[in-house]
Amino acid sequence: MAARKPKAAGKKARGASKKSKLPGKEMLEWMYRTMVRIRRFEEAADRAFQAARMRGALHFYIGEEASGTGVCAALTDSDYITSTHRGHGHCIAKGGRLDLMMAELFGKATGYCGGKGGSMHIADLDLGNLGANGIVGGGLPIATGAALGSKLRDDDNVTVCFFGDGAAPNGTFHESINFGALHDLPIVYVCENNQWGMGTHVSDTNAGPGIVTRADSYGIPGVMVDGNDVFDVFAKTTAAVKRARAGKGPSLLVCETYRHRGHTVHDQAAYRDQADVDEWMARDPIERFRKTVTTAKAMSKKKLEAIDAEVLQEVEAAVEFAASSPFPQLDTLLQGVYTDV
Amino acid sequence: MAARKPKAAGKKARGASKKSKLPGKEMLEWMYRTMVRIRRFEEAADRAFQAARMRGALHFYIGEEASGTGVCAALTDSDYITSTHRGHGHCIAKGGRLDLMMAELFGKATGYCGGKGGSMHIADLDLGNLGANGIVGGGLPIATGAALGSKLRDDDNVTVCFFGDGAAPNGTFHESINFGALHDLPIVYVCENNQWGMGTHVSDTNAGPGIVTRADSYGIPGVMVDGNDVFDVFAKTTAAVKRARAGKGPSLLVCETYRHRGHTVHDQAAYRDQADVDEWMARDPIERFRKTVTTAKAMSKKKLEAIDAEVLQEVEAAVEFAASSPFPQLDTLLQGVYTDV
Amino acid sequence: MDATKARTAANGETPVEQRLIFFNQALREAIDEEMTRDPTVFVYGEEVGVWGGSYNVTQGLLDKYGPLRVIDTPISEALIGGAAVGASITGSRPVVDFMYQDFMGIAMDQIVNQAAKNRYMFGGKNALPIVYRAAFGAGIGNAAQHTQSLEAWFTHVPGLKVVAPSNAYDAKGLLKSAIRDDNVVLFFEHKALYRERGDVPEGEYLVPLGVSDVKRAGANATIVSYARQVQFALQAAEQLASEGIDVEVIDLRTLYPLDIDPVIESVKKTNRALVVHEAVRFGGFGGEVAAQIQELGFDYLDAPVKRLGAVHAPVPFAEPLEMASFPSVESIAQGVRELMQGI
Amino acid sequence: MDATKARTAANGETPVEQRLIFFNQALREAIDEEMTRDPTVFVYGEEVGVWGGSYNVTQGLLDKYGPLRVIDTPISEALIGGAAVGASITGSRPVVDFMYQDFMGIAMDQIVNQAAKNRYMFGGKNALPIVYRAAFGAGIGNAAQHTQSLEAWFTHVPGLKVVAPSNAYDAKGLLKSAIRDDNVVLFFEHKALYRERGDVPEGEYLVPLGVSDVKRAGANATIVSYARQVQFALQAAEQLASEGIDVEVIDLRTLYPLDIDPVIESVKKTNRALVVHEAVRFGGFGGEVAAQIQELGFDYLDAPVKRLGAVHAPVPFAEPLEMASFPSVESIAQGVRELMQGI
Ligand SMILES: Cc1ncc(C[n+]2csc(CCOP(=O)(O)OP(=O)(O)O)c2C)c(N)n1
Ligand SMILES: Cc1ncc(C[n+]2csc(CCOP(=O)(O)OP(=O)(O)O)c2C)c(N)n1
Ligand SMILES: [Mg+2]
Ligand SMILES: [Mg+2]
Repeated sequence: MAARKPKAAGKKARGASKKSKLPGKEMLEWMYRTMVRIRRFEEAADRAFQAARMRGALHFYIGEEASGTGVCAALTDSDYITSTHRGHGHCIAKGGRLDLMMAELFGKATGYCGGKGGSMHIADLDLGNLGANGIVGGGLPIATGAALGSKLRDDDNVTVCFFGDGAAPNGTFHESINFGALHDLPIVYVCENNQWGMGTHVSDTNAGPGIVTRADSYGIPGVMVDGNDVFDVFAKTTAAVKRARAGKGPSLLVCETYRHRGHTVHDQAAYRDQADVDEWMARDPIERFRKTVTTAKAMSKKKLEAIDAEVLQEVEAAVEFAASSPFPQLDTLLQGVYTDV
Repeated sequence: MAARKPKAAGKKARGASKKSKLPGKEMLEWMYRTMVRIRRFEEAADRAFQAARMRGALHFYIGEEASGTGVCAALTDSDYITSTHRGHGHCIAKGGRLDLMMAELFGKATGYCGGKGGSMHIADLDLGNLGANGIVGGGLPIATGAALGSKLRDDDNVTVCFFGDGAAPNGTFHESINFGALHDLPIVYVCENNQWGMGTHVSDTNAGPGIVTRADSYGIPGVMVDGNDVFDVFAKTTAAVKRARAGKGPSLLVCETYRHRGHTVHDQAAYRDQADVDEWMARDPIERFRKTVTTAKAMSKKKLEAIDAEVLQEVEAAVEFAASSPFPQLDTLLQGVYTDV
Repeated sequence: MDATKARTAANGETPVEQRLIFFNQALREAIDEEMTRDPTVFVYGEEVGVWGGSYNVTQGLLDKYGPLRVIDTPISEALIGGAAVGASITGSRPVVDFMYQDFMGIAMDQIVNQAAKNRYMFGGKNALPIVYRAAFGAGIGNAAQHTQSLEAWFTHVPGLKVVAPSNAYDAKGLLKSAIRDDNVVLFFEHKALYRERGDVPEGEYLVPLGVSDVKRAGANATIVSYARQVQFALQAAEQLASEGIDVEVIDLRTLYPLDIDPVIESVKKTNRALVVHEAVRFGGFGGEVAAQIQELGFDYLDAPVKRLGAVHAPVPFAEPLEMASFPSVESIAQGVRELMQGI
Repeated sequence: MDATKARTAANGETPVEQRLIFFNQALREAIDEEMTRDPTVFVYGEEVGVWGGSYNVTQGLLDKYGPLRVIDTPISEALIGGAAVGASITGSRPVVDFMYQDFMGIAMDQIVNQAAKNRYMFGGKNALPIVYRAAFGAGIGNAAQHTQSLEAWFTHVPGLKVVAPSNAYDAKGLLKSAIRDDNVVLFFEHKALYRERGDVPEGEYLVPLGVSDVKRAGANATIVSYARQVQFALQAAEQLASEGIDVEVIDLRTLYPLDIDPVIESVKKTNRALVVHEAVRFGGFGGEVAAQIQELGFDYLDAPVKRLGAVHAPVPFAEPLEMASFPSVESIAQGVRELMQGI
C-alpha cells in the first residue's frame, strides 16, 4: 500500500541505474505504482462525480501521469512543489495519500483540508506540496518565493513549479522566471504543455517558436521533455534539480504531453481533432511504461498486475473512506482563517 | 515656433534622403528643434520646480531626447503612442504644445488636463498621444489595445509603446508582446533602456543576455538601437513602423540611452559610477546631432542657433503662460470623472 | 416601472405571452443585438470564441461575427484589462469577459489605475465605452478562488460603474445599456443565475443604469439587495407574508451610481431595513447602503439597519460549509424577524 | 492605555525626556530590531536596498544585514506579492515593500487569492507571517496614480489584517507586532506622516494589533478615524474646544480586526459620531464603521452617524483641487458642528 519513494530518490546524485538505461527496480515500481495510482484515483473520482457524490468540478490529469511522476521521482521528500488546478497527479506523485485526497474531493471533514479546499485546493506541507491553485499562473510567484526562502535559510531544498501551457502567457511566468534567474534560485520551472488550455490550443495562446525558447532570454537552460516518457522526464528533471541544488539557478523544462479528457469533468472536448487525439492516445504513458519495462525485462507482467491490484484496492479503500466520512461540522466554518482572530 | 513635422514623415515610405545618409533638411530641422524643445522645456521646468512653483515630482528625459524624437519622426500625426512617467519628451516629440504642458506641470486650469493630471499624466488624443503613465509597465496593455483597435477598425494607424528597462521585467511586458505577436498587431514596442530604474541598474532587474533577445521567443524582430543617435532611432523605427503598417506584426526596439539626471528632481543619483556617467554624457544626443550635421554641412551653425533662440523663446512663453494662468476652479473638482454622472 | 411587471399584469386582464429564456441567453441576446447595431462593439476574453464563454454567454457569436470581433485571448488578465482602455479611447467598444470576478485581481491595476482614471486625469475628454463582464457568487461548489463577491472593491473606485442584475429581464436590458454607455461599466453576473429562466420580451428594450427597482411592495420592512440575493429575498418575503410580515424588496441593480431614493422612500414607510448581499459582510457594500440609510432616513428608523453577508472566511468547498457561509432564504427570513423585534 | 501618554504624564510630575524621531525612522527601528531579534525576518521590494526605500524606511539595512536579507526586486509586483507566500509557508518572515498602495492592484491576486486564502483553504495548518507595507494617502501632489487610499479593499478580504498608524510611536509598536504576527498583515503608512516627528522611547515595546486607542477624551461628540486623519481630527478637536464642543478622538489603528468597543463606549457617552478617512467616501471603510456604530449603538445616537471621506473622483494634481478633495482640519470641524446640529 505504502507509496514511499525509494531512497535512491534522495538528495544524493542518482538517475539512470548503471546496468541499463532504466532506473533501478525500486524506482521502477514506484514510478509505475505512482502513475497507476493517479489514473485509478481519477477514474474513481470521475465515477463518484458522475454519481453525484461530489460537486464543483474536476480537472483530470489522466494522460499526463508520466510528467508529474518523472519530476517528483527526482525530488526528495523535503523538496517543494507548487501545483495547479489540475493537481491530483502532482499531489499523488509527491507522496499524497489517496484517502485524504478523495475525502477532500468529497468535501469531507477527514479530507486533506477538512473539506474546505476541494479538488483544486489540496496541499501537504509535510510532503513539500505547497498546494494546488485555482488561479492559472498563480503558483509561479509562490514557488519562486519558496526557492528564495530556501536560499535564505540555506535548507538545501529545491522547488519545482508546475504550470500549464495556458499559464505561460501570464505575467507571473515572466516575473517569476526573471527573478529566479536573477538570483540563481534553486527552482525548476516545469511547463506541462498538454496542448490545450480549456478550449484554446497552445499555438493560439503562445506566440513564437515555442515556450521553451523563452529560457534563452532569461539566460537559463530550456529543456524539451517527452512528457509521456517517465524516464525522459526523470532524467531531465534530475539534471535540472542537480543544477538548482548546486546553486546554479533555475531551468525551464517543457514536458510535451496531452490530457486525455476534456478540460473538466463537464467538458466533452469537441473542439479537438480526432486524428490528433488518436495520435496522442497512442502515446499513453502507462502503456508505454509497461511495454518498455516488460520488453527490457526490468519488470514482470506479474509484478505490474500485482501493483495494479494493490492500487485498485487502495483506491477503493479511499473511496470507501471518503464516502463513510462525515461532512465538516458547522463550527469549523470560521476556523483556520487566522491563527488567532 | 511651429513644431510641425515635415510631410515627409507622413504615411508614405521615407527615411534617409537619397543624397546623403541624413534625412532631408526639413526633417533635420524638425529633429533638432524637437530635441532642443525637450531639453529646454525640462530645464525650465526644473528651475520652476526649484523655485517652488511646482509640486509633486518631475522625471527628466534629458539625455534621452534622440530616442523619443527619432521614434516620433517615423510616425504620422494619427499614429498612436503610449508614454511613461518620464513622458515630457514623448509628448513633445509627438507634437505636444509646450504652453499647455508647462501649465499642466504648474497645475493650472489652462494645462493639458486642466491641472488634474500633472507631469505624469498628460495625453493629447488629437496628436495620437494616448498618455503618460504613473504605473511602470502600465502602458503596454493599453498600447496593445490601441493597436488591436486599429486592426479592427482598419484605420491604418501604428501604435508605438514606450517603456523603460525597469518595465521590462513586469508581467505586462510579457502579456502584451505575446498578444501583439499572436495577432500581428500594428505596434512597435520601444524599450528605452536608460540603464537605470530608480536606483537599480538594468543588469540587476533583467536576467539573461539582454531585453532585446526576448523578441526571439515571441517570434518578432528584436532590434538594438543607439538611442542617443536620432538617425539610428529614426531609421530603425521607420522600418519597424513600415512592417507594422503592412500587417506583419510588432517589433521590439531597444534604444540604449541614458538619463543625465537623477530618477526624479529629488534624486542626486549618488548610486552611479562617475566614469560611467562621464562616458554617457560624452554621448549627449544633441551635441552629437550638432556635430554630425555641421560636419556633413547639412545644417549651418547659424540655423542651429536660430532654432535654439526660437525654442528658448517658446519655452519662456510657455513658462509665462503657465505662471500667469489661474488655478482650476473648485467647481471643476468633480467634472470629468464620468461622461454623465 | 419594471417592464416585466407591466407585461404580466397588463390591464390586469390578458397577460402578454411570456418568453421564458435563461439568464445567459438574455445576456447573449444583449451582446448579439448590440454587435449588430454597432460595428465598433466587439468581444474578447478567455474562451469567448470557440468555447462560447465559460457560461455560454457568447456562444455562437464567433460564427456570426468572425474572429476580428470575437477574440479568444491567452490567460493574460492584465493585458485583457488594459487593452480595453487602448481600444476604447481610439474608437472601439470592447465587451470584455473576465470569466470569474476572482480573476480580476490580476487586472486590478489596469481596471483601477488605467481604465477608471483615464478620463479624469487626462482632463475629462476621453470616452471609455468599456464593459468588463465577470461571473461571481457562491453556491455551486467552486471553492475559495472561484466564488468571491468582490463588487465592493469596484464601487469604491471613482470612474467605474457597477451593475449586478438579479434576473434575465434586467440582465438583458442593463447589459445593453452598459454597452451603450461611454463609461467603464463592471457587469457582474451571479453564476447561479445563468441557468434560471426569466420572462424576456422579443425585441429591443433597455433598462437604464442607476435605477433601483422595487421588486415587491410591502409595508413592514424593507430588504435591500442585488443579484441572486434578490431572489432569495423574494422567497423569504413570501414565507414572511404567511407570518404576517409584509416585506418590500428593493433590487439596487446598479451599485454605482447608487439610486438610494427608492430605498429611503421605502424606509419612510416601513421604518426597518435589512441589507443583504452574498459578499463578505465586513467591509462589504452593505456598509455603504446601511450608512446611507441611517444618514438619510435616521428619523424614520425604528431599529438599526441590519446587514446580512457572508462570514469572514474564504468560501469553503464542502457543501454544508459553503451553504452556511452566505445568506439563505432562511437566514434572510430570520433576519427580518429579528429586525421586527429590534434585535 | 497608550504608552505615549503614560510617558508624558508620568505621575503628573516629572515627564520622561522625549525622544522625538521621524515616523519613517520609527518604522526603520521596528524592522531593524525585528531583523536582529529573528534571523528569519527579511526585507524585499523595489528599491529597499541601495536606495533605502522610497521614503527611507529601509535605509542602512542593506549594509547592516547584507543582500540576502535586504533584496532589491525588479518592478514585478505579482512576483513580489506571491513570493511572500512561498517564503513564509516554508519558514521565513518576509517584510515586503510595495512602495505605493496604488501599485498593489498589480499584486492583488497574489495578496487576495494566494496569501489571504492559503491558510484557510488548505485546512488551517499553514502560518503566513507576512507584512506587506505600502505608502498611501494624499496631500503632496503625487496625482491620481500615487495617492490612493485603498485600505477598504483589504479589510473586505478574510485572511488579511489591516493596520494604519497615525503617529511614530504607534507605527513602531504596531509594525513590530505585525512582523511577529503569524498572519498576513497589510501595513499602510500615510506618506505625509513620514516626516512628522513623534515621541518614541528607546528600547523594546509593542503595540498590539486589533486595539483602538482613545487619542483624546471628550464628552460631546466622537470622531473615529485612523492614520493621518487622526492628526487632523485632533487639531479640529482643539479648534472645537474653543467653541465649547468637547470632542473624543478614537484612533482605530487596526482596521481588521476592528476593535469597535471603545467606539461604542464613546458613543454611549457622546451620542454622536463622525467617521473620517482620506479614502473615497463612497464604498469606503467608513461605511463599515458607521454601520457598526448604528447597529451596536442605535439607542444612544442623537443624530445619524456622519461620514467624511474623499470626493468621488481620482485625486487631482493641482493643489487647490487636491486639497479640496479630501477631509481637512476645517472640514472635520465643520462636520462636527453639523453633527451637533443634527444635520
Ligand atoms: C487566472 C485564471 N484565468 C482563467 C482561469 C480559468 N481557467 C482554468 S484552467 C484554464 C486553462 C489552463 O490551461 P493550462 O495552463 O494549459 O492548464 P491545463 O488546464 O491544460 O492543465 C483556464 C483558462 C483561471 N482558473 N485562472
Ligand atoms: C508599478 C510601479 N512600480 C513601481 C513604481 C515606482 N517607480 C517609478 S519609476 C520606477 C523606475 C522605472 O524604471 P524604468 O522603467 O527603467 O524607467 P525610467 O525611470 O528609467 O525612465 C519605479 C520603480 C511605479 N511607478 N509603478
Ligand atoms: Mg494546458
Ligand atoms: Mg530606466
